Amino acid sequence: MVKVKVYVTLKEGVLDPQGKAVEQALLAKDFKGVSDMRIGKYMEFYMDRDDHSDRNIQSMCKQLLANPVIEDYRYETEEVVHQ
Amino acid sequence: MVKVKVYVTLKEGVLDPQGKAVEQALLAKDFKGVSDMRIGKYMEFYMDRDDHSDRNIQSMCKQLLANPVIEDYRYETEEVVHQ
Amino acid sequence: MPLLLEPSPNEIKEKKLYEDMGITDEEFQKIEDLLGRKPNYTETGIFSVMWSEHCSYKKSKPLLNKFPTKSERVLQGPGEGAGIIDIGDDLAVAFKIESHNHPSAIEPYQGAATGVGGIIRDVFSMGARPIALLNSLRFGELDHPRTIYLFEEVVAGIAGYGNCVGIPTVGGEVQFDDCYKGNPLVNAMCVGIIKHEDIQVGQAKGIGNTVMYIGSATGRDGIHGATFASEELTDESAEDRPAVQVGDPFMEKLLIEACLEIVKSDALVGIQDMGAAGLTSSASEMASKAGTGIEMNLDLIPQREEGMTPYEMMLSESQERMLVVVEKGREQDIKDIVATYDLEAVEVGQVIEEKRFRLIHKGDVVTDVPVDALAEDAPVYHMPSKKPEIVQQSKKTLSTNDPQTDLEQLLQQPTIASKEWVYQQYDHHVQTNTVIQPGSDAAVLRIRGTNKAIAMTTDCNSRYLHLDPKRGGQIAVAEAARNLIASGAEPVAITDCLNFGNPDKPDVFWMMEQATDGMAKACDVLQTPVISGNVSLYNETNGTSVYPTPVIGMVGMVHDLAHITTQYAKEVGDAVYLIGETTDEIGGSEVQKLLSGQYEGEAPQLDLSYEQKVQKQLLEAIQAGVVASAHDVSEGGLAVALAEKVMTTDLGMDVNLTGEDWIELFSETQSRFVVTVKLDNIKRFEEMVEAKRIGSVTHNRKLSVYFNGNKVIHHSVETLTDLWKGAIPCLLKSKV
Amino acid sequence: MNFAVIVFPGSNCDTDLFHAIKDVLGEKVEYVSHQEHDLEGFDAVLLPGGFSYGDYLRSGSIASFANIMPAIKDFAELGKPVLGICNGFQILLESGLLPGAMKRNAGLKFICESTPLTVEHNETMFTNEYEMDERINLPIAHADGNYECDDDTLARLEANHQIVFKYDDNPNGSKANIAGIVNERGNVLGMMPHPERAVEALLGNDDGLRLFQSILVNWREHHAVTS
Ligand SMILES: Nc1ncnc2c1ncn2[C@@H]1O[C@H](COP(=O)(O)OP(=O)(O)O)[C@@H](O)[C@H]1O
Ligand SMILES: [Mg+2]
Repeated sequence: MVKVKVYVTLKEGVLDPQGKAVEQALLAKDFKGVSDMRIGKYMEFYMDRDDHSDRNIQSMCKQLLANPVIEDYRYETEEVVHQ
Repeated sequence: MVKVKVYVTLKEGVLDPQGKAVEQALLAKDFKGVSDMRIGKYMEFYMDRDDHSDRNIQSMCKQLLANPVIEDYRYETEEVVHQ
Repeated sequence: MPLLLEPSPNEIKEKKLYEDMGITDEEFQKIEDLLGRKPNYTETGIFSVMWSEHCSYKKSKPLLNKFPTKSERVLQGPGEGAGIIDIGDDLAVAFKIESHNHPSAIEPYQGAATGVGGIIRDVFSMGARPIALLNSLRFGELDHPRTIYLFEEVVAGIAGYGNCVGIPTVGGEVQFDDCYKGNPLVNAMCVGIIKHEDIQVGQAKGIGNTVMYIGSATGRDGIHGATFASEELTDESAEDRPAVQVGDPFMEKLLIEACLEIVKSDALVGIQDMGAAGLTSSASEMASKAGTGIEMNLDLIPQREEGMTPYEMMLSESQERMLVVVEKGREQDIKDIVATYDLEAVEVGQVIEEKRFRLIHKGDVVTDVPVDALAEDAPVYHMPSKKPEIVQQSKKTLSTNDPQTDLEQLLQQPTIASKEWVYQQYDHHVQTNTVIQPGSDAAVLRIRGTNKAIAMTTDCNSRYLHLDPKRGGQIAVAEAARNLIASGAEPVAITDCLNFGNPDKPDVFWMMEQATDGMAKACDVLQTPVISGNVSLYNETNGTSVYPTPVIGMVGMVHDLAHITTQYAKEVGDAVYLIGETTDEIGGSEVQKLLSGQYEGEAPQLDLSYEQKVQKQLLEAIQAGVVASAHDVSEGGLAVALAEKVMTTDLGMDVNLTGEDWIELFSETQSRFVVTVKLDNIKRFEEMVEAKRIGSVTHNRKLSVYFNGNKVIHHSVETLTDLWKGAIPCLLKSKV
Repeated sequence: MNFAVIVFPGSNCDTDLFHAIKDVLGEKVEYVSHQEHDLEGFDAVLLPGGFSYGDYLRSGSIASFANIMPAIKDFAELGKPVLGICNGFQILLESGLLPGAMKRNAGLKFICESTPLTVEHNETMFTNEYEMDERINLPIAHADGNYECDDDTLARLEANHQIVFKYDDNPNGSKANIAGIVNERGNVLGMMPHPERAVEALLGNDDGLRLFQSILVNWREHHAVTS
């Protein structure tokens, strides 16, 4: 088994209303010095050893996991012995 | 500056409707062998060196960034020279 | 210092860099003449957006001038953020429709969402509280994954934005045709309510008054064209620079509340949203309308990103921003009001006497142009038009001997099928005014504090325009009116969104001429002036234009809540009537598409004076309380209209017809309605309305249609409902 | 009786609740800003639906931070009625006034429709005007209404009769069909369906009116007001 971790973030310059609102909430709650909050997605899943390849994961990311028009993605893989 | 990265995931045992839907969509698109997809959040932000402490970040996570009833969190910090 | 990297005025002229911004040689010459010098880079950008079709209507203006725009009720016609009609009781209704087609084709969720956001700002910038949203959508056939993706995301984007800001989405329409495959249409309409005394106009009056900026900070969103400039910016790869605007409905909600409070303050002089061409158009138009000038210091503009150039700031289409003009010395009043909504109002400039649009950036004057040059002096073109040579298609005579199956299939055509999948995702109850929710002919909202309501609908059957743009234009208006009439409302005014292809092509322009001719005529006869609208051109993929699609958004008055009527059959035993004669009109019909896969032949006839007569008769009968339910006959003909009257109810219907079954059932002859009438009211109904009694409402949950005693259609209502409701979800699930 | 409708940035059913109380129930009602700190003089507190802070991060999460929240907690501790509807329910969950959490609807989409419910418990201060096991219809309009809690919590909710409303055909995947719950003491109710949207026959449904009448009846019993 391979464990895949995908990180999806908004492209630089794309407005992140969510990040902005959370940052302001933190500042209002006296968590000082927080800035540039950006909120993205984090996905974890498993793949069978035979089915996984970088090409495969990249095309999953481009087609479904991230929206290439506004988002960037990166991923990591890790061999695991899964139950 | 300290860059903080927070990962929020649904607790084990809590059903993840979004993860399930994305997994099914992947399988339907003929991405074989995908399983146990879980979707969480990934947050990045900066903190002033003086304001940041583990206690501080943990309490941000507990109070706002994650909902302890259904979510777990972990975080990493990294010193950066920010613009 | 990116400024240094900008091309000089000489380079712009010599290398014809203006062409990349969509400015022609003649237009550039005209700009030089107006300025008496060559424009710099920022100025060229400003002219390019102000003189774009989107802002200047340079190619469509001559056509728009044909529309009637006045009536006793019209308080504000075209030209402002939204048109306004009087509804009595010192109240008025503001509304407008707008397209977001191209952004939605690229990024459907955000494109649709920001389209909704923009039209809402148009309405509340008039001082009106937005009370309803509608939309009109066109996609390719649901047999392609990209189309399915576009459809799902557009609907999600409309829902995501409208639901969050708390404005109910109460109606709309969706149609599917291959011509929209690469270029979907996403038109959004907003309706607001306002007291007469609160009506605002976007004017920058009063020399010395302060210009203030409220809302989201300006980023590099939506800056398009001008690729060469980006090439020279070396720090990052330019292609990665996002052009897509992302909406922030939460900010919009705060802006709505803050602005509706500001308009009650006498410190406010003028207010306008930053729509297309953002800061540029809002500021220059406010000055132009007031006969003043504006000077702004760009260093004061709230900025989301570092190192923005004047060009970028002035062309940014960041969302959720408003510009207001405030009486000198009263700035704090405005700041205090917006602060209660966690917003900031920032002073960015002032109204000046010289009629100039002047921008300062880091101490330099980066723009100094006559205000009128941007707005009033924009070019107007009379485009050549030519009737396309339509290869006269021989009208194949279609027929079938299985109307039973045809009806089943028609109900599953996505264009006819239930749109519940769509409107279930829209909050259509919030604000608790929705008396008739999506599903019937028009949405109806009560007006608090009165015994009245307003009804609204969006309509356009572009297949008829494809066959005959003029008649199709008339039908679009007439059909919208029918939907209001059937709901018990008197049609009052329209807003329109002209979605066409490339106007530089004479045949496209000819269609625009014809369609607007038809619309103007119908508006005249049906007494529904055009009070606002929008033009969206260049809707083409690979040189093929979408069908001409002038979407009509119509609003009507329900004078008494008791007049509100729905399409659904009401009680067992009620008599069923058909208003209007059916003739053989299969051209452009759904059944034609079903059986032959295309649209051909002649569009249905429309006699506007007959239309007006039947509409008047029916409305009077509804107002007299003798009509139990009413539904217009549209796509799919009488058979579909009958099914729609009983589906989702516990009732059935027995109908007896004569003539050729296939034509009677599926022809799309115009000016028809199906109504049901309580037996007690039959006599009065027949005195008031010319109609033929065709059957009665039954309890058996069956739709049965007989021709000369032969049962031609016999369906369980439940089966029909399941087919009709299941069609769209089923197509989406298949995902191809 | 005097009702408070709390207004958070992004609340959008605040005016609907206000209208339901003032014009239909005919009682006194005031808006109270999230920035306030006390609820002196009010007999019931209502947290409206909508999208406080855009529902960013998680529905209701940022609002549960608001200045007014400690006052709402104190108010609840006095045993006075607190009602959270839709986003109001989410805020009550996020702030710990009610147990559990909300997830995205099982179908992932926003759902707006009228949905059948069963009144599971009619001896609360919010439901005394309904029959036990009565079936009613109320509108729902939400994307995050999929109620989640662990099995112990569910067992406790059931044992203490804290589940007040259940969906008849669970539209969002909620655990145990839960549509609305009260706290142990029974004076804090959170529910996803919108009773305030169902108080007038003109709009097609008035099944929600009795919920507000219940609050009033209960209050009158305790205050022996003769009207
Ligand atoms: N995109 C949409 N958004 C909201 N409601 C819609 C949408 N499309 C269709 N509807 C609703 O579904 C019903 C049927 O639509 P339609 O078939 O276009 O009606 P008609 O033929 O009477 O104009 C109407 O109540 C309409 O408002
Ligand atoms: Mg209709």
